Parts: sequence; structure tokens; C-alpha cells
Amino acid sequence: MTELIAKINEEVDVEPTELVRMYRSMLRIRHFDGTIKDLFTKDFISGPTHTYIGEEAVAVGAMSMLTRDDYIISTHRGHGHCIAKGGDVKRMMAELLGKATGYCKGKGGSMHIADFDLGILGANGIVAAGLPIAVGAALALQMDGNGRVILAFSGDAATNNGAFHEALNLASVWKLPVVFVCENNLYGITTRITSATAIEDLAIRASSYGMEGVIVDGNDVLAVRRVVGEKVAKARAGGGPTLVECKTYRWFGHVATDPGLYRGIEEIEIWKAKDPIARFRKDLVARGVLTDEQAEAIDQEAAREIEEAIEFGMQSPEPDLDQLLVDIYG
Amino acid sequence: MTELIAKINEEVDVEPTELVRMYRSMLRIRHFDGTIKDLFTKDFISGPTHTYIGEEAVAVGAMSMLTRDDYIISTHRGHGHCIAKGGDVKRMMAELLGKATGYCKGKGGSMHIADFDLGILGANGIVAAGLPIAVGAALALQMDGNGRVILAFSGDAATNNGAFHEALNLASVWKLPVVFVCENNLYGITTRITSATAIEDLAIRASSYGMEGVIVDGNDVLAVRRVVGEKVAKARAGGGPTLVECKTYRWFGHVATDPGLYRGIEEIEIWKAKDPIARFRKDLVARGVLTDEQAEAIDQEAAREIEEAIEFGMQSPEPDLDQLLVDIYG
Amino acid sequence: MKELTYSKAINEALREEMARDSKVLVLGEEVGVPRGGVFGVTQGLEEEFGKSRVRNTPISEMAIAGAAVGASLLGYRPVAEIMYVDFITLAMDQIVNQAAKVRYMFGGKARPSLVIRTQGGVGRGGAAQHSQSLEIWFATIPGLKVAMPATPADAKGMLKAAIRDDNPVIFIEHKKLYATRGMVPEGDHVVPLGKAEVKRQGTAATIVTYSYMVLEALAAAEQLAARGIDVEVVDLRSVNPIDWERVLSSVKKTGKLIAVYEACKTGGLGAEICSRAAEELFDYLDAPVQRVAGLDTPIPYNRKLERAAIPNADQIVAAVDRVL
Amino acid sequence: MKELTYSKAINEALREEMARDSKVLVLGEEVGVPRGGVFGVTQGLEEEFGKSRVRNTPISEMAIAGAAVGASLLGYRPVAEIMYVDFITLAMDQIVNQAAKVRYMFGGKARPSLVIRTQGGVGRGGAAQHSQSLEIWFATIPGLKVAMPATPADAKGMLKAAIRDDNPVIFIEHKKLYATRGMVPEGDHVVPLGKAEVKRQGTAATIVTYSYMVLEALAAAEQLAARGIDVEVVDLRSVNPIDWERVLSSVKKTGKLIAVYEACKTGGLGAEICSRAAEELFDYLDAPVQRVAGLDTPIPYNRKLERAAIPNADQIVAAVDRVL
Ligand SMILES: Cc1ncc(C[n+]2csc(CCOP(=O)(O)OP(=O)(O)O)c2C)c(N)n1
Ligand SMILES: Cc1ncc(C[n+]2csc(CCOP(=O)(O)OP(=O)(O)O)c2C)c(N)n1
Ligand SMILES: [Mg+2]
Ligand SMILES: [Mg+2]
Repeated sequence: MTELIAKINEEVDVEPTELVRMYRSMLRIRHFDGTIKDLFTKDFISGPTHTYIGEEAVAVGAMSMLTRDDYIISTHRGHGHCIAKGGDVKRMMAELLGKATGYCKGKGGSMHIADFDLGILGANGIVAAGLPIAVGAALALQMDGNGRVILAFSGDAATNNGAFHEALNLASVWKLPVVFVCENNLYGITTRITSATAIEDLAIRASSYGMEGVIVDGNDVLAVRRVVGEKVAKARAGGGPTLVECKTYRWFGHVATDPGLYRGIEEIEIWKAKDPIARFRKDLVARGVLTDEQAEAIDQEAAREIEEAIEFGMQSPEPDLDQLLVDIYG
Repeated sequence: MTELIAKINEEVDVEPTELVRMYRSMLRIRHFDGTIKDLFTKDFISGPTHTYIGEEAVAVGAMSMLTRDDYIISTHRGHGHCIAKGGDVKRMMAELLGKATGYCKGKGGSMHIADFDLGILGANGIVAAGLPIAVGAALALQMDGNGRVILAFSGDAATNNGAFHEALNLASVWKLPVVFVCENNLYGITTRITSATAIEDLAIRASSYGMEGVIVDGNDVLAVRRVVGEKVAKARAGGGPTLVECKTYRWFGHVATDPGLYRGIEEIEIWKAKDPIARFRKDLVARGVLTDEQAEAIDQEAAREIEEAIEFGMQSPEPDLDQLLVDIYG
Repeated sequence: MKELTYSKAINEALREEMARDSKVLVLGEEVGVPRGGVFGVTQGLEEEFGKSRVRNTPISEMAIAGAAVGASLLGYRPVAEIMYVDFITLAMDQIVNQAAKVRYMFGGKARPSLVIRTQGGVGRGGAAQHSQSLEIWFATIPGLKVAMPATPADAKGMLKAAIRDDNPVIFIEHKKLYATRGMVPEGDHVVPLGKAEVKRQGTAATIVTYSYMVLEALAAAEQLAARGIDVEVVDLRSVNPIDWERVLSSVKKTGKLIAVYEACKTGGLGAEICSRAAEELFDYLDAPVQRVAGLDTPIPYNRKLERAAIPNADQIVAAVDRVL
Repeated sequence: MKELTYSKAINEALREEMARDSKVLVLGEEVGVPRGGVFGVTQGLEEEFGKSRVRNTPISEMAIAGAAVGASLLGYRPVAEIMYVDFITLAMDQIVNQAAKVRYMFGGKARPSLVIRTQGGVGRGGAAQHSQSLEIWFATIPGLKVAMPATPADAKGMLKAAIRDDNPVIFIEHKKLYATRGMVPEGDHVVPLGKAEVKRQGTAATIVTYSYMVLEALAAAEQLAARGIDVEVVDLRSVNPIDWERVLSSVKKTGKLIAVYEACKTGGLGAEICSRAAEELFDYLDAPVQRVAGLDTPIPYNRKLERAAIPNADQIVAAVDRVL
């Protein structure tokens, strides 16, 4: 049931413009989340805020095979998902800064960014809680019957929660068009997944639901693209859900204030050496898709975009006080 | 991971007295639950009341390898478990009748019978809710360190609940001395397990927790005894938990008032033909453990015991009104 | 008008709304063939609207509620059934942290148009885990609406309103009401949420209540009327939001308030009613507010004890007598 | 006496009780090495008492609570941590249907000697799913005790009492209290559950409150004292059971009641306080009861809005002024 996808970069039939788009998207994520710690330290951001640095290949690869009309549901570690689905970094940053121009008018913050127009059904502050919601969304998509799908993200630790079990079981018995993308970054806060469960490969859990489970190198953006793309196509065709486990790593702590050193410098360095962006860049240059200079320029453009997003957020007004009692009922 | 235990009756090294005890226990269950419908119709019993008829081999086989000091946790369909662990049918019946002499002073009813002195941690009106509690009890047993174990019963439908997932995962990662006995009687109320999940064999779910999963013929009391006995021994020795799926069938409806005919007469007849008690009796007679007359006499003794239990219950007083506000806090 | 049981009235609301709007779905344990729910409330729906719109689920309360939330976000109007309100303990995250919060925390973008139907209260021998009245849990959560109709007509009309509402509505039926009968208007009978109704007019005192206790209150009112005492019975119908105007204007008129509810007295909804009246009608109240409520105990199995755990008409009469 | 933070006071209670009784266990997400909980409250316990008695768990709130119930039934005294009270939504069945009910429904046989430690309230930017005050859910459940200490000394003393108690105790800390400091008696300092404490004496009015709001109430009392108005501040400390004697005797004395709580106003615990006073002290109250409470809204992220969602000292002062 579980199939290990190894290196599959050899034959890539992806348009160069698409490859460049993906590369740019990964860099946007990196730069966006690269600003968090500083903004937090300076007290511009508050609340639990989680960075996606090191995991960019998962969001970008997985979402590269979706259309604008497809859906995703995200997690507490959601900035990368939002950017990869086309989210506006200005409105994201404004939200983190609690501003009226933010995605949620400043009322949600990092853990609740959503853009329904882009099919982003929201980040979630409750671990695994997005999964049952994704099942409901997938039920709607199945009933709509127009081939759209939803990607449901979760972490590794989330798979030990009852919500994961009930959601995957229901999705499978109803053959819903959902792909569960499990980001196995080896830890939930400080707890290693192997001390929270007696298995190593979480994809095996799919078999409990008669579902296909697949493992993919989550630091290889094209591998993620291919595998998730395949499972998305299957879901669109009525083939039901799949659990895709992406092995990856978060470079920094669990939240902005956490140095994350309980994992050991050595382990962190090993994973930093597997940097999904550097690897993709090298690959793109080697294939002649980009020159080194072009790759660098894109990097700098992305950095500038994020600077502008901060600028935009900083300049934006706070929400009016009367917003406090708006949006409770509709 | 999953291993099918077929006929294993060939070489039985169980003492004849023990075989007879088991046979008697199965008959007690059958006669006890045989009275429910009548008592319910006559309005002596109220509330959801579930019979165990057809499944006697599971409770009796599984519990035959426990000592008095071991524990069990039961379900809504709990009469069989209680009797098999040595519960007093008089106090059980008095409880169903809501009497002061009942196991819970008449305050619990069918779904809440417990006898802590016998290690019966209680039936439960909430499906799957006993499983996390069993994990806690097993944690206590592990810390006590004296080799005792707990059997945690659940139905098939219960395995689709989040509580099942969280409990089995935690039991496995902590290597707790618990054996999960799943009574797969093919239905949860009117819903066939195969329309509530996309798998047939629930034992496979053990693999999601790095746990051993085993399937056993739940209508073969000696097979259940052997398999559960093995897994109990493993748990005692620190080998951690096992999920044992017992394939069986409830002869009657979900509750006393349900004829259960949504399952089709034919299916019901097939399973009645696999009567675990008739089969065991035939076996005991064939082996010369009992004569037909002795077997019949035991049957009648069991019936008489239950008559006496009803008599006892009927004669017993109602609880005093002041019991209403007793036992809320301790 | 035609006479229906409470349970058939709910069934009719579901049928009519499913026929009216293809976005209405029904899901839950046992809701489809063969039984239409363990109380038979959804009987016939799968036969009429098909397997796709009427879905039996596994015993997965969290996923049932979550699926309702998710489907609503994509424009559907799911009506999920949780068999007993006691089992809603397993779905609290989806109801309270998700359904009730999505509109607000996403800045107004989400439309959580879902209904969670469930049933509660003391019936016959359900004991501690099948008899609770937990409405205060939802009454205190902004973003949720909570409907607790007492009559077949209100049950039908409020369920129709709930299905058309763009907010999560917790619709709590009462197991002892299912078999009760009453006249129900035919056709598109919609009873707005958040509106109380005076079920009996009077001037001597105001009884504020809801759900099954409306019947006990009306019985008490009859007893009192025989003695020439005319009490007003206000049926809240919705416990979130509460129709303060109607409640307070009645209390203003009578000067006396008796809150009647089946839930445990301490921390129950009647505390909110009495507290609000005490705050806002200090100059109008001419007797202490009264609460006639369930005792602070788990519900016992034995029938005699079970009956003693919850209020009845005699206790309501006694409370009225205390303030007259 | 020594000065400790609220969080260290809790840590000390855990350490002392673990040393005193080998049946005391600690379990929950992140409670062990390296951090001792995301708020550091259980720091050092795993190092001192070992992996067996201090257990990190998976993200399985239902199993955490269930394991605590099960271990308690076999004679242990587990102290389980649920990281945020908002996540307790996932453990409601185990707490409400199991822990709170086992003694009663088994006819007195069970001894559910467990503590669920959690923390709630508005902090800095936690937003709608990390800031709630849900104590009413537990205050209305017979069989549970609920402790909500406001000071380091009470936190230590009440946690020790909770651990020794033979009932399930929901022990709700407040995220804004962790860093607050106060003098804590050394040695076996046990504060009984169910006992309120007058944190400041006065005669002009009675403020009844608990948890973090005690600090706001005391600040308000200071402001009022500067104007010559002496209010009494009653810290409930336990919200189930409630120390009615202390509450009502103070209100009797002052004739004025202001209930202050951070939870949403409607259906919150202050409703119970006001209702009870209105019922039992009709002849003593010489002004309408007042509630100063959280607004009926999910908690927003933006700090300005967040601050506006919950009560503060100025609002308490204004409420006192209204009744004087
Ligand atoms: C139900 C619930 N329990 C606990 C938490 C606290 N918490 C936030 S993130 C997190 C770890 C999640 O780990 P994982 O699922 O692996 O995702 P990652 O953070 O590694 O991306 C925890 C325990 C929560 N938000 N929700
Ligand atoms: C959490 C919960 N959901 C639903 C119910 C209602 N209910 C009682 S028994 C039952 C079916 C259980 O099926 P299974 O686990 O297979 O056990 P069986 O009755 O077949 O022995 C259901 C749905 C319940 N008691 N608890
Ligand atoms: Mg992780
Ligand atoms: Mg079954």
C-alpha cells in the first residue's frame, strides 16, 4: 500500500515558466517567514506564529497541480500554504500586524488567515481540526460533481489525534475528492514523532481506511508535484482520497520565540543541507531553465515583495473599534 | 501483521473443570439476556438495553485466561462481559430492575454495571469511550508492575471513532498491558460495518500503531481463549498491547425493542447455525467431557439461576429517594 | 393546519426544505434507510432524496460535525444529527472552535450555514449519559444560535428557519416531546429564530421556560387558573439569542419571574434569565426571582429517582405560590 | 513565606505532591523534558521524578483525559494537562460523561481522583481559538469541582487540595497570571476547594470575581479607595462548588453586588452569582445587581480590539459608581 517515491527528477516535463513560478513561490514563503522572528521580537506580531522555512517544497509542489478553483485547508503553520495557493502577501502581512487591510480585518492573525476567493478555507489553531472540515468540503465538491478537489494539510503529530482518524475513514468510505498531505517534519513542538507513536512512516495509516498511502521526499518540490498531482488526478476522476506523507523538516523553532535546539544542532544542520530551495535552484540552473543571475534576481525580487508587504502592513490602519462586534452573526 | 486463526480446537489442553465452567458461563449469559425482551416489554426495564446472545464465546473465551485480579472494561453491550468475569447475576438483574440491591443501587442500569472488586471497570453508554479509560487503567497496571492486564472491549463500529485511534496509539507507544478485544458483529445498530468503513478486517488497524493485530473466530470459544490468552501472556510479560478482532454476530436486534430484521432472515439464520454454545456443547460431548444429560442439566441450572436472579430483583426494594443526591461527590 | 407529532413536524420541515433547496443535506448516524434515525425523525428522507443527500455516517461525531462545517463553507446547508446531546461532547471542537468562530476569525468571509440537530433531556431510563440538558454550553457561545422548540408547530417552523439561517444553529429536541401532538400550519410555516412566544397570557406572574418544560409550565398554569390565578407562560423557543424584549416586558407587567428549566439548577440557563431581570428590572420586581430547575445531580436510572431529579408542574405551582 | 510566580507556585505544588505520594502522575503534551509544558509550569518534574511518572503524550486530548480517568480508577492521582482550555473541547466526553459520572452511575464504587490542569483567558494575541473562558461548562456539571485561583498562594494551595481530592477537579489557570508574583507559604500549604476568600474588605459594595479578574477588581478597589469608597472583593477561587455562604454574607452586608468575569456575559458564571443573590437576598439588595463581563464575541487578534473585549478596572469602577 505504501510506496516510496525516490528521486524522480530525471525526466521533468514541466514548462519552464511553471518551474520559475514555483521557484518564486518558494522564495516568497522563505522571505515572508524570514521576517517573522524580527517582527515578533519587535512586538509587531503577537500570538502563536509558526514558520514554514525548510518545508517550502511541500506547499509549492503540492499546490502546483491545483487550479484556482480547487481548495485547500491549512494548519497553524499556514503561511506557506497560503502563499503557494496564490495568497496576497500584503494582506497576509497586514493580518499578522493586526491591521484592517489584513485578510481577516486584523481579527484572525497568523493562525486564521483565509482567502475563500482563492479556495483557501483557512488556517486553523486547533491541530487536526481542519481534516474533518476538509471532508465536508470534499463532500460538497463531490456533490457539485465538477471535478474539483481539496488538499487537506496536517502535520505529523496531528495524525495521532482522533480527528485524523474519523476524517480519513469518512473520506474513504464516501470516496471523496480529497488528498491528505501530511507534512512529516518529525516533530510536534518538541516531541519527536517517534516518541508519540510506535510507527515511523505515517503513510501506513492509510491502510486502516482502505486508502492508498504514499511517501514522498518533501524537500524535492518536483517529486511532491508529481506525486500529489497524480493523486489529485485520481481524486478528480472519482478514485477517492489518498494520504501523501511528505518527509521534511522545519529549520527553526515551533513558534517565533522557540530556538528549536532540543533537536540538536547536528540534526538541524543535516536538514539545512537538504534545503529544498537551494536544491531546486541548482537543478533549474543545471537544466538551463535559469541562469545563476536570474535565480538570484528572483530571490531578490521576492525579498523586495516581502519588504513591500511589511511596508503595506505597517502603513495600514488598525481596525475600528466597532469591528469588535461585527462578523459574529451573518 | 494480521494473522488468521482458523480451527484450533484439535489439541485442547484445558482442564475439564475449566471447560465446564466456561460452558456454564456461556449459558448464564444466554439465559440472562434471554429474559431481557420480556422484562422490557412488561416495562420492568427501561433505557437502552443490549443483548449479547450469539456472542457468548467472545466474553467467555477472552476472560477465561484472566485472573480475578485482572481488569476488564466493557461496553453498552456489557452483560456478557460482566457474567464472564464472574459478576453476580442477582445484583446485575436487580440493577436492570432499578433496585437498591443492584450493582449500582439502581442508579446505573444496564449500561453502567460495574464491579470494581471483580476488576470490572464498568459498562459504558458512550461508544468507544471505554478505550481511553482502559489505557489509563493499563498505565496504572504498568506502574504497579505486578503483571496484571486489562481487556478492553469494543464493537466493530466503535473502531471508527476517534477515541479508538487515540487509545490504541497511546497504548502502543507506552507498551501498556492491555488487550483490545474488538467484537466485530458486523453491525453498529443497523449500519453494516462495510458501509461505515472501506475495510473488512478491523484487525488491520493495529498496524497504524505498530501493534500486532489478530483475527479470531469469535464463535469458537476455545480459539478465542487461545488467542487472547497468548496476547494476555505477552502483555503480562511487557510485550505491549494487541488488537484481537473476534468475528461474531448478535442474534437479536440492537436493543430489546429492535427485531433486527434489516439484516435479512437468511443472514441471521446462517449465523444462528454457528451458535457458539451448541458448537461448544457438541465438542464437549464429543470429547467426553460431558454427557448429553450433564450438558442439558447445566443448561437448566443456568436457566434456574437466572430465574432466581429475577426473583431476587423483583423482591428487592427500590432505592430510597435520598439516594438521589448521594454519590455525586466523594 | 393539521395535527402532527413533534417528530413528524420535524420530518416535514426537513422534507420541505430538501425539496425547496438542493443544497440541503442530511447526515448522521442511522439517519437513512432503514430507520431514519433511532427516533425515526428522518424517516423516508433517503427514499425520497437519495443516498447522496441523506447520508448514514460511521460513529464519528467529530467528523459528522466537521463535515457539516466544511460542506457549509462551500455553500451547502447540511443538517447533521447527533443522536443524543450527551454525545455532542465529542463534537465540541468543531461546533465551538470552528462553526461558531469561522465567520469572525476569517473577518466575515465564511458562511457557516449548518444545523446540528440533537435531542436531550430526561426520558425513560437513559441514566447519566443519555439524559442531559447541556444547552448552556451553546447559549454562552457567541456565533451560535440555539433553538429548543416545545411544540410541533414551533419545531417545524424553527427548523425551517434554522436551515435557511446563515449561522450554525444547534437545534435541540426533547426525547419526551417526540410523541406529543399539535396543530401545525401547512405550507411554508417559518418561525423566526430568537423570538420567544407567550404561550399563555396572564398577569399574576411570568413563567419563563423552553422545551419540554413548557408543557409542565402550561399544566401548572392550568392548576393555578382553577384557583383564579392567571400566570403568563413565556416560551423562549430560542436560548441563543434570547428574546429579551419579550421576556422583560412580561416581567415588567407581572412583577414576578419564575424561570423553569430541566438542566441542573446551578449554572443553567435560568440563571441568565433571572440575572438579567434582576439587573434590568430592579424597580419592577416585587418578589424574589424563582428558579424551578433540575437538581444538581447526574440523572439516575431508577424511575422514581429519575422523576425526582427534574421539575414538574407541582413544583412550578409551589414557586408561583411563594411569590404571590 | 517566599515570593514565587504563579507558575512556580503550581510547579512547587506538583513537586511536593509527587514527593509526598507516589500515586501522583503528570501527563500531557510537552509536560516532560525539555520544556515542562509550553508555559513551563511542569519544568523539572521529569528530571526529578522520572519518565514513568511524568509523561509526554501525543496530541490526543481525549486519550489524555481518558487515561487520567482510567489511572484514577485504579488508585492513582493523575494530573493531566490540557494545554489550552480551548482544546478541552476535544476531551469533553471523558470529563463530563466519564469522570463526572462514574461515581454516581456506578453507585458510589468509583473514586475518580484526577486533576485536569489547563489554562484559559485572553492573553496576547491568541485570538478566537486560544483565548476562551469556558468555566461555565464545568461549573454546571455535578460531580466536577472547578478551581480558578488568582494568586500564587492560592494556586499552590488549591492544586495540592485538588490532587488530594477524590473527585475530578478541573483546575483552570490563567495565561496572564503565570508571570505574576506573590508570597506563598512554605511547607504543606493546602487551600480547601469550595472556599471563597475576601481579598479585600469593604462595606460599600461586594465585587464577586475569580481568576485574573481578581487583579482588575483589586485595582478598581484601589481607585475607589482613593475616593473614600471601600468595596469588598470576594475571590470565589472555586467556581464549583461555589461558597455561597461567603458570597451571600458579603452581599447581605453591603447590599450591592457586582459580579466580574472575563467569560462572555451571556450565560457566564456571573449570571449564577447574580441570580442566586436576587433569589435569596431580595430584601437585602438595595441596588440592581451588576455584571461586568466579557462582551458576547469571539476574541479578536488585534490588540486594541482584544483589550476591548474583556473587562478592566475602569469598567468595574463605573459599575460600582452606578450602584452607589
Ligand atoms: C488540539 C490541539 N492540541 C494541541 C495544540 C497545541 N499545538 C499547536 S501546534 C502543535 C504541534 C503540531 O505538530 P504537527 O502536527 O506535527 O505540526 P507542525 O507544528 O510540526 O507543523 C501543538 C501540540 C493545538 N493547537 N491543538
Ligand atoms: C459516541 C456514541 N455515539 C453513538 C452512540 C449510539 N450507539 C449506541 S450503540 C451504537 C452502535 C455500536 O456499534 P458497535 O460498536 O459495533 O457495538 P455493538 O452494538 O454492535 O455491540 C451506537 C451508534 C453512542 N452510544 N455513543
Ligand atoms: Mg510536525
Ligand atoms: Mg457491532
